Amino acid sequence: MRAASLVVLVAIVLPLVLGQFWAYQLGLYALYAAAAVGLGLCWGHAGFLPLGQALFFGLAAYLSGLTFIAFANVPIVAVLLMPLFASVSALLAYAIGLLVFRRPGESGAYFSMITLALSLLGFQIATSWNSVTGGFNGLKGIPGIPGLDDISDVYYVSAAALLAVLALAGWLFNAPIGVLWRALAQNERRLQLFGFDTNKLKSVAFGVSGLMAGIGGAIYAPQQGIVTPQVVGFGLSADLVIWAAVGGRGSLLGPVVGTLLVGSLTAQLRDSVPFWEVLMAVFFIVIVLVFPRGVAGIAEPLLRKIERRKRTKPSIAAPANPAERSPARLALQGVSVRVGEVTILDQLSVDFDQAGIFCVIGPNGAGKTSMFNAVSGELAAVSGQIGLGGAEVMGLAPNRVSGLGVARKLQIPSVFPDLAIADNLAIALWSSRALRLQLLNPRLRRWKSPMLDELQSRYPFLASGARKAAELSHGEQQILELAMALLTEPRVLLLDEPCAGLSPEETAAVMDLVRWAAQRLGGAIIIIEHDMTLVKELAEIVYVLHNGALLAKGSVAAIQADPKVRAVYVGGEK
Amino acid sequence: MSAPRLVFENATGGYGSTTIVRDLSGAATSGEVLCVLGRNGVGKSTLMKLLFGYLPCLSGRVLLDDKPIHGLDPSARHRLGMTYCPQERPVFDELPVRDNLTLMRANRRLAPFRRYFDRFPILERRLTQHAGTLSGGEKKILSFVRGLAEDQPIVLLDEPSEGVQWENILHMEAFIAEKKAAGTAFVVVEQNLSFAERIADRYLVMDQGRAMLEGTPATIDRSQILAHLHV
Amino acid sequence: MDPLIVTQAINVLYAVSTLAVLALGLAVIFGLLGVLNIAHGEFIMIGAYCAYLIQSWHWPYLVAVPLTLAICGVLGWLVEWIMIRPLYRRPFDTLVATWGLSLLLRKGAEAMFGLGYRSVAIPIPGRVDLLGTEYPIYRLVLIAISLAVVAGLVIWYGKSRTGSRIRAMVSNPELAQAQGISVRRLAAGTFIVGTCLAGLGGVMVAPLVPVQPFMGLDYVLRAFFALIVGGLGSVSGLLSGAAVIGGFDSVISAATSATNGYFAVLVLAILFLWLRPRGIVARS
Amino acid sequence: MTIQKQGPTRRTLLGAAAAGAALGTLPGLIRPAAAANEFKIGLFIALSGPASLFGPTQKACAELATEEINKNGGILGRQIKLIPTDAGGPPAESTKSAIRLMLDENVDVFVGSHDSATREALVATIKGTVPYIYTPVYEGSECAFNTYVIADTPEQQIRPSLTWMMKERNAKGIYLIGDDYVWPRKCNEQARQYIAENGGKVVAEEYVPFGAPNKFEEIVTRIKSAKPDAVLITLVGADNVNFNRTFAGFGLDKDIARLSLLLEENTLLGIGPESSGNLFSSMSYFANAPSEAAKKFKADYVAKFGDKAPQLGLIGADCYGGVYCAKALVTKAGGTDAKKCMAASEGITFPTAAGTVAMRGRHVDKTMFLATCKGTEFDIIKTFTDVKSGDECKA
Repeated sequence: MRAASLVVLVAIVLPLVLGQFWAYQLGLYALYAAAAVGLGLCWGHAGFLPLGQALFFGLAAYLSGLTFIAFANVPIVAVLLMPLFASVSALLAYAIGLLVFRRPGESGAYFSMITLALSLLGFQIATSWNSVTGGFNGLKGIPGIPGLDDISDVYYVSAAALLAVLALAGWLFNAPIGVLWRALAQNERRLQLFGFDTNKLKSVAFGVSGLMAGIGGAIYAPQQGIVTPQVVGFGLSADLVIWAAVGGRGSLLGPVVGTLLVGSLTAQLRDSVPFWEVLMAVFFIVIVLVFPRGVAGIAEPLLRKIERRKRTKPSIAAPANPAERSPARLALQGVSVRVGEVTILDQLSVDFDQAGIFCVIGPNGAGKTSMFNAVSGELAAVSGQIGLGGAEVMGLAPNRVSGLGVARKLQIPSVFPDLAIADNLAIALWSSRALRLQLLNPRLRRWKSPMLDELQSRYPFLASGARKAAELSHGEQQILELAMALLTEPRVLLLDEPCAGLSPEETAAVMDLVRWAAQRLGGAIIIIEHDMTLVKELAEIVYVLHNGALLAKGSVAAIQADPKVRAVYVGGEK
Repeated sequence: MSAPRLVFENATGGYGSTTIVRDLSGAATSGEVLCVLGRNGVGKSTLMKLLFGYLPCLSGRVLLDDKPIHGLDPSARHRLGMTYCPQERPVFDELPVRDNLTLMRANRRLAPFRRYFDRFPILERRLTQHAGTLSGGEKKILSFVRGLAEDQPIVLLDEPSEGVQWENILHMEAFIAEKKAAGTAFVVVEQNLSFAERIADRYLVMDQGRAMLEGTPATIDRSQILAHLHV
Repeated sequence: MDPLIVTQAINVLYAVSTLAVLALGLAVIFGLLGVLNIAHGEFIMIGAYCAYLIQSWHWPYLVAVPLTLAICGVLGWLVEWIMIRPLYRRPFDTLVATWGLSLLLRKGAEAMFGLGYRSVAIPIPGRVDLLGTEYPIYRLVLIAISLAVVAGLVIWYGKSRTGSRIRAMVSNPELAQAQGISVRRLAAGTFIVGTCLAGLGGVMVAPLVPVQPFMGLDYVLRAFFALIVGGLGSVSGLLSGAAVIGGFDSVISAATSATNGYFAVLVLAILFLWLRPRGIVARS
Repeated sequence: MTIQKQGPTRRTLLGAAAAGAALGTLPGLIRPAAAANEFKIGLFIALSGPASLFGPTQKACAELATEEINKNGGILGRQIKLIPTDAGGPPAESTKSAIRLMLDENVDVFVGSHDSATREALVATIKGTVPYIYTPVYEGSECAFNTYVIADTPEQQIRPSLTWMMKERNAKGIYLIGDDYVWPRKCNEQARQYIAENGGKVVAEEYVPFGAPNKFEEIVTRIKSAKPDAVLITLVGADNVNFNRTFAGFGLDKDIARLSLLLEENTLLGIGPESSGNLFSSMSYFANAPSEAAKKFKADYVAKFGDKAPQLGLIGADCYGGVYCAKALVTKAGGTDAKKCMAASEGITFPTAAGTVAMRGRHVDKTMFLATCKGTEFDIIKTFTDVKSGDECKA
């Protein structure tokens, strides 16, 4: 709060201190900065880099310009329509996001190249379509916003717009959706396994960035009085990237700082220093090499001090799990999975027909983890059925499967390292309980559930909210991920070597957490485990997989007696 | 020169924050095979990766001929006379069998491999095929031949027999014996006890990343080992 | 046969082959190292200026080749060492860094030669009769050389020891290290090969275009699209990408207008990136 | 939005006060108030971007004019101070600079040599509060308040030269090729009219995307099969060089004449001697124009900047005329008051690099040259005197 009011104060005083020209210059950069903030949102938070952000800035600028010209004698109409122009940009961005992100094999670089190509396309259209855009010379004679007869007035409009954008961004970053954006940048798979549609999340992020660029563009037109193709083109797009990178894409104010810094540096050097571009280039390279988190990254420690002053607000009880959560039986019927020529699962039929703890063992390449992947929807099976309770799970996307009540713990501890422990846990709570729109409500970050209380009382470190998950020891991370899986209160829980690399003490802790979970959930807990001592202690029934099929099933004793199993494990003269 | 020795003392390490093997000690001496045994997932391969420098030793040391080599990267250790045949992805799938063998040889002649082809004719038949098309066992053989043909004093084999037919396992045994006689030091990770028994001069039996048993075939008998291999 | 059709057909071939050779360096670096070298076009520019220098010294044109290789080689080595190596696996940051590099190289050229257009005389002037039409000899030679260079690289990559070692590094880095291949040195070598190929392309096109600091920008985009449309990492992919981008552009420009040709390139690139992100020839 | 020049608002006063207070803390940001007696000319030229190829010449020529004028007592007794400003970036950057020059420098006149997009943006920003003189070749019909154009118009560039070529060279079929933006389209619009007047016909009219990486094999092939007598080229910069090299490469230069409308010394250097056969250019100035004034101008230019001086050419030379135009205008108006200047502009005469010209309708009638290329040199083969601009802006 204090920081926010400081920013507002600075925004108000700046033009008075620096004079009219700076008021004008800052007024212009404020509009660019609005777009840069959106870029920072995509790049620094959601983890993908749009290279054609000018497209959305320029689109809104042209729409706004055309409207202001059309309603020259009733400009108020155009003014009232301005939000519309921004939202057109937002919708376009959102639509592009939906189309691109849901493509398989979509990877950061491709998305970036598509946006780049789109903005080049936009530039050519703006240049060639003389009748509408005024072509290369631009759309001229755009009347200004009525009532703003002074540079400072215009500045305050732009500044207000920027502050609004910042407020929006700050709020989103603080809301669950912001947490989810950062989470998917760190570990998209994990987030899908918690039942979130990550492609939607990305598209929303892109849409919001489009909105922010659009706000800048909509004001740009009446402020400049002319819109030329450059505002759609690659030049501005590249500048936005540079500004965000230099200022610090990850932080809220970073892109703004970058825009103002680089922008005014350029303005200062451009007329006086002959080879100013060289200075700028070196500046960028150094920033990227030495300060990957940008100028804001350098100021980080200081900023954190301000944040620290926050006192923690009381937590709120999360609603009970809406989904049907009665324990359900998981059954695989003749499931086959192939990758290329290799058959990974071969007509695998397994039935976990009761509540309790089951262990799955088998030599390397037996298909244990592949079985989990098939269940959680990450591996497409070529044949067979996977039933959960009544429902057919096979062919569903991971997030849908999770929605049906299948939780999973991965082998190498898979948490969100750069998120606070509290946020890691909160994500688990949201996964089954939060409605779409609730993700905009920051209060959800203070959710707790009875199970969370119990877990925190068992493992106090889970209560040390502000710490980052990365700061936890390996064992603690294993427990954290397990706790996250439990918080979704799943009907079926899949654990892949939960004790891998743990000290005996940590192992003991995990094991008794598993036992406790079995009591608490009353569903099936299926564990892949190599360590036979654990298997002996935990398992009611052991399943032995070999070459992608079920080799044996039974009590620990029965399995140990089974010659087939012995042969597989000792190897022999076959 | 003194007989080449690869020694590891209290080697401890793993992936990132995950510690897999703890306080393992042992040695591979010229003309001997150190056989590392244990169920899968107990950290045998991790030990090999520590020895060859893919993973850092969090504590403990690795010495080659009494010189500490931890901190050197794998290619450097290779230059110092170590050969490594990994358990997973043992060959270059995208390269023909021939290139897999001759990749690092100045002259790309196959002469050095003839004697191996005599026992593994399958390789000679597939020379022009991409290694990716080989079966798991054939890949292992290819990797094994490539490794031994490097004629280095220290050889690390990670489950060479995995998926290999028994008669070919016996051929491997023969080549290992031959090299041993010539003074090569081996560290062999195995799951197939029968094969291990045929080649081992020393055992290191692991469970949960720790050493359970150490000693020679004379001092350790099958049942003790089985106790740790069996489920 | 209608000479117009014949000429336009050769034009298509010319467009495709030159695009392929100009994108080659980019393909090598992007495909093998996963690095987007925005400054690719500037290395082409350097090659072109080398050609200009050699001609202004009245030396045989071919001397430009070793000169270019030397300069682009050293530059490539420095760049990889200073700003690429620290940024492996940070593709977006490499983007920004190499963008800065392209700016630097442009300004460097401006400082040395100024912004004025330099013209390089065509080393093999004149035209030949071909299938009932006249076609400039040098462009025909260029087609031949381009195809030769591409083919040469394919063969070198497929047959030579370094070639197979690079393939080994790409296919299984861990095993490559296990056999004593220093992945780091090989990566640096690969990057240098990429920059040298770019320079070579510059020497080839120099006689046909105005040589000036900004010329690189004209090539880098088409090259990017060509290699992404084609699919990374495989030369056959690059060729098909060049065929699609260069071919469509040329055909549509010939049939309708250059503007449509350019629009076609952009739209195609978008469609391919979207619908077939792994390219025509997807890497296995 | 208007720039408050007179009668500052309370806020600007407050700002000024605050600015004064801040001077100590922000030295770099706020320029010291200028000496009152200087006559400040904001000179918009390309210092960055591809067009900055002309920057050095533009600056040098303007400086030459300034030096001469200052030697003879300046403008209304005030010494001229040139403030070169970059107009090579996006228009918004230039308008920003314009604001700065008006607020912090209180410039008296703007002289601009840059593309039309930037001109439109500057016109929209200056809003006639300061006289604005636009100098380079353009598409015509700029009549904004308090804006004065000394540039070559399509009428001046095309009518005489094209008519001559069609008559003397008996060129009937004309092929029009240009970059796809306003200037070329305007030029071709007019060219079609003159072609019709002279009983010729337009074989084809086509454009290439402006600012895109263009190549010309396909177009040249099309031209080859269309067999025109002449090609009218409105391509600019690198596109112009590219096209002409390809054109000659395909051997069309022998039988087909080319008239290029933006072909000055630098572009010709790029096209190179082996591609410049049968190529013509029509402009109001060439470095080796035969007129006495032009010779004297060149001599003074070399005397001042030496033989290493940046290559002379129309784009740069027009800045020389631009500064003299400012002198003539302001002297006659007795100041920079907008209305007075508008009234004074009609009929003023002033020297340019090529000779003295007169302003009518805030454009100038001038002598035009038709040159053919000999290697990388222009050879003026025809001089058309007192060519009307064809643009009449009412006062």
